[in-house]
Amino acid sequence: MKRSIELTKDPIDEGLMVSSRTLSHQMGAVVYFSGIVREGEQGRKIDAIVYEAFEEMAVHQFKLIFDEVEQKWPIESIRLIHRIGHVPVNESSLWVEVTSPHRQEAFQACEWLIVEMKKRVPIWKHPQFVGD
Amino acid sequence: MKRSIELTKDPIDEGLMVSSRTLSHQMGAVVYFSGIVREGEQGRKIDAIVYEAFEEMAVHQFKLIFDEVEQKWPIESIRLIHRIGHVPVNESSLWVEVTSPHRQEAFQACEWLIVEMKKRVPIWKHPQFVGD
Amino acid sequence: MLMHPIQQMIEIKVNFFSYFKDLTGCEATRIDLEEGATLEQAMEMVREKFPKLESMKRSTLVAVGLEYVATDHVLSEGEEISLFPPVQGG
Amino acid sequence: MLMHPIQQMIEIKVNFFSYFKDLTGCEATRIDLEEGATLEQAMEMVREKFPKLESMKRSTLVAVGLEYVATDHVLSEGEEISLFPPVQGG
Repeated sequence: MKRSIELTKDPIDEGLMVSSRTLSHQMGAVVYFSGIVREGEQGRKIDAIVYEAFEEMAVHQFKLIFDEVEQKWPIESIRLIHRIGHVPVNESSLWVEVTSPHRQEAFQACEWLIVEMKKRVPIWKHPQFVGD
Repeated sequence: MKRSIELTKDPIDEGLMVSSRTLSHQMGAVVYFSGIVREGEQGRKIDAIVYEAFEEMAVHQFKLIFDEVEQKWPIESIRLIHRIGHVPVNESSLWVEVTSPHRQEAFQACEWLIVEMKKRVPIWKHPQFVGD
Repeated sequence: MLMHPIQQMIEIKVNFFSYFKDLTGCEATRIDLEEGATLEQAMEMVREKFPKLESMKRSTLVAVGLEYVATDHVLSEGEEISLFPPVQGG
Repeated sequence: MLMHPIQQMIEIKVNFFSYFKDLTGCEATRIDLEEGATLEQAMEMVREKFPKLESMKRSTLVAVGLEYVATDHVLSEGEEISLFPPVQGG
């Protein structure tokens, strides 16, 4: 399985990522997930979220999750970008691409890896409340 | 719910579609599905699929499906492009974008609408077998 | 020479899609029905006209206009029927 | 003056993340443990040093190096412990 994991302080250029996609001729499905910073957190309005990561461990834990994805589903490639630092409302904090022969496994793998990320990958949110 | 449905003979420029996305500040999730023409159909190698549509009915049936999506989940927008005519192997025949406040509903709505499309939307595949 | 002067006839266009066009050899045909005829009666007439459709009976989808309707739907002048095999979008 | 010349001591670095840094007032600390000490024993020592972590006991995640390990893990010189609250990526 091809894999790419990136933690970055820069905005995620999703259009560019999609345009640079490569797929073998056996692949029939690509699922993308974009996680966007919403203006509300804990019932209060925010400007942004500052994401903190234990970077080396985060990358390692993503790799372990990808190893498990590879055991579970016939996925050809995963590309994942998680933004760290200051991410304004309405911008993407997470972008994931999963490619596979058929659609069900791409959806399942994409959802599963996000759920696992939220259990294990050491990244934390610091909401920047409006007026604070 | 904002909605856009397009049947087109042209290649789908997914990067451009993604770059032109607009979201309200309450949205936290975007799910995309790209359906790609695979080189094998019915155990034989193909060059392309020619997609035939009963276009007016296809658009109408997509609208009915979107109406149901709107009843079931708090989706802000759906954009869908289905290519018709000759689609070479490794190119997208279908592109769907679903935006919503949270990820679960975006995944559920995106998968559900594809399943419903495959039951009701009058589009047919004509595989172009290699050597035929 | 009207044999049944009270019985109005309606003409219905029938469209075929995908390999139903190959089975029938045509994209569309027209059938004449007595007013009040149902979709089921129209389909029987179409199958008589194109016997190769008979074997596809169980996997035929039928629309009137842009909608899937029940086979007891009563047809009206100007409505179009479409017959096609299972759909395969995506 | 070695009181227990046979008992080797090891120094372990402990890292804190997210609001655990606020609770402890530091990013990292170091603790001295007897050789053969477990992760559980190290965590007890950390909680004694930073009593505010006690209330977070049930929602504390612990890693040694880059891995989540069982609390009976025996620590070795050079290993680093990281303590942090539930993760929230995405």
